[in-house]
Amino acid sequence: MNFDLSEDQAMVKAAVERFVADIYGGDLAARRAGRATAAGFSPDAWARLADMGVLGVGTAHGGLSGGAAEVMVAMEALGRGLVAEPVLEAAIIPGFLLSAANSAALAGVLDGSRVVALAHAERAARHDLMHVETQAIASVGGVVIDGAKIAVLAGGTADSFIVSARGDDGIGLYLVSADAAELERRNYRLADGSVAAELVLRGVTGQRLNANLADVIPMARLAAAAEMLGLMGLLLDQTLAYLKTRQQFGQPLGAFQVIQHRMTDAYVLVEQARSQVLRAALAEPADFARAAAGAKAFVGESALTVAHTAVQMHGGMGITDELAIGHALKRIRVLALVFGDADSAIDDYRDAA
Amino acid sequence: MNFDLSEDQAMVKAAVERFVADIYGGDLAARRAGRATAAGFSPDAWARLADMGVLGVGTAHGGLSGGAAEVMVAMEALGRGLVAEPVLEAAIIPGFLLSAANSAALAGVLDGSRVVALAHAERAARHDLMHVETQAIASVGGVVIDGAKIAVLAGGTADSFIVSARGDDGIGLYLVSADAAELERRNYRLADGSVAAELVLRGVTGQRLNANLADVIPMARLAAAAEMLGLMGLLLDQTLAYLKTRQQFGQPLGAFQVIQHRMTDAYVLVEQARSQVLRAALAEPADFARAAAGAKAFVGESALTVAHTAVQMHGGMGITDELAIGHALKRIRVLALVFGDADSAIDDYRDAA
Amino acid sequence: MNMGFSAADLAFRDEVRAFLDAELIQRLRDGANGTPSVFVEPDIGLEWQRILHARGWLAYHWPVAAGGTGWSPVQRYIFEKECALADAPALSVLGLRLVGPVIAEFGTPEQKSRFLERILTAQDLWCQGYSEPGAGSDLASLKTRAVRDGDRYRVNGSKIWTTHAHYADWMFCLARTDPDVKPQAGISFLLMRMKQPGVTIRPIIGMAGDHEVNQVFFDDAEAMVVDRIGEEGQGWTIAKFLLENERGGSCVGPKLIADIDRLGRLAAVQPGVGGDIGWARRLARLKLEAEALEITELRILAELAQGRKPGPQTSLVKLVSSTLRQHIDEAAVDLFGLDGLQLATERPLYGNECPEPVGSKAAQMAMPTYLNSRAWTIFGGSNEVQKNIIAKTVLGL
Amino acid sequence: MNMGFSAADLAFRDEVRAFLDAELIQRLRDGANGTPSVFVEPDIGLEWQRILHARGWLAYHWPVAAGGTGWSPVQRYIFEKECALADAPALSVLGLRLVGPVIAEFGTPEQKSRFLERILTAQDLWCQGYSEPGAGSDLASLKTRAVRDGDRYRVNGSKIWTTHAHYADWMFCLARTDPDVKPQAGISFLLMRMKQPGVTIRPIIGMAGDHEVNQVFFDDAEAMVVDRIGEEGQGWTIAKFLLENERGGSCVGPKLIADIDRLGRLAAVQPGVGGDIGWARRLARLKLEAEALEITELRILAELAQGRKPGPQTSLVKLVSSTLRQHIDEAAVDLFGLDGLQLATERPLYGNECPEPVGSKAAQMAMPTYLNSRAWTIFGGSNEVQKNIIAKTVLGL
Repeated sequence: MNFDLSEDQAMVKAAVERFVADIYGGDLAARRAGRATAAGFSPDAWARLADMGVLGVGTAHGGLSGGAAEVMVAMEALGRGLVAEPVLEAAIIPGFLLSAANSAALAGVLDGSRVVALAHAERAARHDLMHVETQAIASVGGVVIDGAKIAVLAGGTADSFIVSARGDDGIGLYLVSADAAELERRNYRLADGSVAAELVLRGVTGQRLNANLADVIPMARLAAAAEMLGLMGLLLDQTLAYLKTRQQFGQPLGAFQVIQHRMTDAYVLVEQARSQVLRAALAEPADFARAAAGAKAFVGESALTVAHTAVQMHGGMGITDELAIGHALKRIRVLALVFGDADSAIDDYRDAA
Repeated sequence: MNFDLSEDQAMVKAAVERFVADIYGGDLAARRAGRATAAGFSPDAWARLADMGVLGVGTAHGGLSGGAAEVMVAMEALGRGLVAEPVLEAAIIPGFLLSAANSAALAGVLDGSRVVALAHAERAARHDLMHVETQAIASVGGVVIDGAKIAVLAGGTADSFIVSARGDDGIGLYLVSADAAELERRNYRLADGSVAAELVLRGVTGQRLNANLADVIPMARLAAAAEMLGLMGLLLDQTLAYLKTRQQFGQPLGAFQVIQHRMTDAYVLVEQARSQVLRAALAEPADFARAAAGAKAFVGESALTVAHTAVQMHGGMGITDELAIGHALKRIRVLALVFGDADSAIDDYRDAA
Repeated sequence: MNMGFSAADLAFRDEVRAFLDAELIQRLRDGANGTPSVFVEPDIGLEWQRILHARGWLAYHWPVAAGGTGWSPVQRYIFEKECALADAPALSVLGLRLVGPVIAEFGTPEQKSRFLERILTAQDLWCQGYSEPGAGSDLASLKTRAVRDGDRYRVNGSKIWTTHAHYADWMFCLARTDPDVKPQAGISFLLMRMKQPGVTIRPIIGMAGDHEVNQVFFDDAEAMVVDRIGEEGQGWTIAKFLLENERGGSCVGPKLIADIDRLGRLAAVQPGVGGDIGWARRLARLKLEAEALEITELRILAELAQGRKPGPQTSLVKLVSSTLRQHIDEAAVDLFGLDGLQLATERPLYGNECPEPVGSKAAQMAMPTYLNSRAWTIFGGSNEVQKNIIAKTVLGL
Repeated sequence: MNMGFSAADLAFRDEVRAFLDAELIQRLRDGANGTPSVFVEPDIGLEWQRILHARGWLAYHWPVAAGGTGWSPVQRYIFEKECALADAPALSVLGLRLVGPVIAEFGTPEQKSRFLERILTAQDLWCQGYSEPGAGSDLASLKTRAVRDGDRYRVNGSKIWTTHAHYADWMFCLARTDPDVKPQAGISFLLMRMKQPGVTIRPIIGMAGDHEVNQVFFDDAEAMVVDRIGEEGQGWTIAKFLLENERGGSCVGPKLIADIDRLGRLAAVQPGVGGDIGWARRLARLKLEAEALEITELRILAELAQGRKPGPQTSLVKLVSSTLRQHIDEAAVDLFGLDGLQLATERPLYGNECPEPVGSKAAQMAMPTYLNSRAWTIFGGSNEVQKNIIAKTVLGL
């Protein structure tokens, strides 16, 4: 019964906070600059995260390594810093899978030299994570992949994809090179300004990875929940600070009882969200998938409520591009929906129960 | 485009308001006395309603007669008066069905000499109004009814029941005498203090009524919604009056912004509920069933919210048996659930759309 | 009681429908549907405005003498309903609904002849100078200062949330002409040219990337005395008239219902949504709220139609419709699954050069519309301010 | 980080479980489950209290010197959790949790020996005289007056919401002994006998028909000076200690989770509910909230266990649990369809003479439990007051 950070966890937290302080330093300039690039994030910042070992968090390898608790600590701090770099998308997820598969591709992910993105979602699946129509077909040269993928996070400049495809033995994961001739990529922007891709695969050669999709989903959900928790903290603190200074009708906005109660509701959501994230991060292995599904659903809905509150409390300024508030809302929108929306995560949580 | 009361509608309203003023006169004494009886309401008050023609509202016959709009006007005024007499249960519903069927039993309903109750709900149906397992079996003497019914409103002292049962031609309605030997009745109290009955029918002789269950449901839903609208008005006005007088921390409770906003929310719900009830009451015949289902669902959920607000705003006194507030909440609980809960009424509304 | 229209009103409705079928070309409908923000771009809005002006139906909020249509409240409602259902571009309220009626009411004959016609012909575009940085909903604390200097005022200060200031030729503006009297009394209603050295415009980009509002800075900007509406210090009275005028009848329910029905149709062809009863019930609850609002508006309209002052229900239309608008736009984002997350940065989202959608055009519009929609509960009196007003004026708390 | 218990704590848990299996007889569990109100009747509560006293586990909130168990915060938590999961009757807090620790802290040796043992043996039942008509949550405006008269005080005034006053032998009561100093300073903490001519009790019946609380009238009622706790005017300090003491660790999450799981099991056998995904998701959302609250409580517990002052999270446990409790009890009413509408007027609802249920015993309990449950967000500091406190003390607004 102890919720204090271990030494390793404190190191992870300190590393990310140092990164945020050095690169992001309290304004939106670095985020804007990163988003303005074709990749949607800064290669230099990415390299810095690699040097610090942050890209290895949660893998069996890499500088800070560790498990679910370390992932939680890192992702919360990254969320709080409103970091543009896709640590969840291009480090935690591929790192977990490539590490599980003992793939040689892992090294490039850990040292930041390669961007590997998970290409799993399909339009017909909506939020059903087990609905995969893309096919893995045995052929002379090995296996070829046929199908289409949407919303490939960090897919804009990925040099490889981990593609989920259905073969004789069910859903498998295949490593695919982004410059394969039979692969068609189309990039587009998501609400958070990141660059996602749609893929069409027409007989692309794929290298089977010895890892399971079902194993990475709980870790991805925990990481998303932890990043949202960090964003909630950012929203709560910035809104409280604004309400204490901003005057209206001769008193600070924070003196109005309606605003006080609405902020209390937000505070309660943040604390309860923290408890749900802790529950998942510290769960027994047997309970991890269920707890992570529940935490993702709970935090996703709570974070959206807190973000809407923060926008409303900021009035006109809240709906502009000029404050962190709107950027946090848009990132939460993305995180809350990927790896299953609230209802589908709730259903996984119920089924596992 | 005119929402003013017609002369007839004004008469209906005036009649019920006179009844409320004379019998109920602003305190809970008459309601308590009525509930204390075995029937759950006062025979004298019932006779008075009959004399005034209120029991005929909505039928083709009877003193005030009229249609959906008149039913709305009467039921809202009865709700506002927190009247214990089961006008919806023992007048509007049987009146509508017996009048449609040109049954001789109608006279007794209109003059208040007979209590006829609809026995339709079954435990296995939950809120599916078309789920009827009770059977109508052709036999030498005519038709006999086999099955069990629950939550028979005003069933405590009914001398006849209109029983829904499934026969060769689908669901039919049958008039059954309450003192039939093959009929077993068990009375119990509902949340609102009224007396309902569970019935077991073992080959009870039933007289087929030439009326359809599906026809009465929309009228019953409109009547329930209108009574809830009246109850919402009662809750809003009494709570506002309380908040203006009750002092705390040196000012009236109504001076607190949080309370002001919560009451504003309640006021908005009451106005929107009124609009939904009007929409149903004034709907074209082809749209009536859909509109009534929607109004029942919308008003049911709104009324419950307003009732919970009223209880909370009254503090300790709100949860006692001493104020009208709690009695209104309990009546709303019953009305919101009978003839389909919100979800099932919503489903009827969608299917009809 | 009845909620139907008279035969004459139905005939008028058919006349409006026939006009819309004939004159509201597809490109304008696409422009309206391809606009995530509350205000449509001039290239769409002004073309539609010219078509309406040619038909004589543009200034339907103005007195007949000033070029108005003389429509009854019911006719105004029918016209707005039919336009909304036909996906007509929203008309810019700034000239037509706000300053136009003010000039018609308080302007000198000379001012009327100089300004009114040019509003109708869209030769002049207008913007509104009310809100100021730090003042929020609190008009009395107005800081923009106008100092008399011969035949003109020298204006210094700043206005914010100025919609389409970057398109506007003129601003109608509240400025403090007398700092020594009590706050409300020292304010005047000035008209000033936007294209002058003393006026600079800073764009304020919205969350979705749209440029809709601005901050406007006055640095010894000039407003001519002959362009002042009413007397010096009468600004407060005129501002109040303008707010009252905004509160005639309203017609928002029908459009909300149409948008909900549209989501229902889109849901039917969206993979994985068909069998989702939770989604269907969510949409049905939104529709019940919108249908209630439509009747609430008709109850107000019936009062106006009978020449009576509408009841307190008027106060809740803005509150209910703003919140409902947001719930509808949130549902739209959820409807399209992961496709609902796309947010194209290019603008506009209509026309030939607009970015290619991911999934469908409707999916592409969902996120920017939702993000812009957060403004509904903030501008024009936030929900919090609306509730304060209802509690005091309607509930007497 | 870890959220597990130590081996020693797990051993203690097993000891508690073994005790409960052996000593918590079915009739007591039925009595607890058959009690719609927050407080159980003495015929159930006191029997359980005697069993615990015999085991020496009753006064676990008291100092060891006064007969306490000397348990660690974690042990207290484990004990309360296991009792809740085993459907043990709730212990009356009035003597054990409220006045007992006060007497142990502030009482004279003579007062300790006279009162404490009789609380443990249930020879004395207690009630609390804090709230007054019209005073609501506002203690400073206390009106009950106690005037010194030789060796006693003559008390006049009235207390309200007095739980189980109709069973109590003694009341601990705040009364104004000095009207001339500032409000807080003039209040004293008096113990007075309930069975005396000057005390009359008016039952206040709850919405569900339960007699749980009362109004108590003092008409020259007597409180002996030797029965005053602390000095004259020290009442405010003592009342504050009592509130602090209430705020130790809490253990509400596990019971809420258990109740939600129970609803899930009942739903599985309820006709027409099985396939309702809306219902299943509603229940799952309640469970996530309850699980979060459980961890929030463990975070507080971990602070206490390490001898640190718990963080601000303590302030939200009451707020979250009260609201969640109500949502669970609302779900229970909905679960049973029309059977959930029954409200038997006879009491108690446990034992042999209780009214026959319609449908099932669980269905019979749903409505009275729901109606009583409305009290959660009102008593012990309403949600509104709780939020005021959090906004000021935690958020600094």
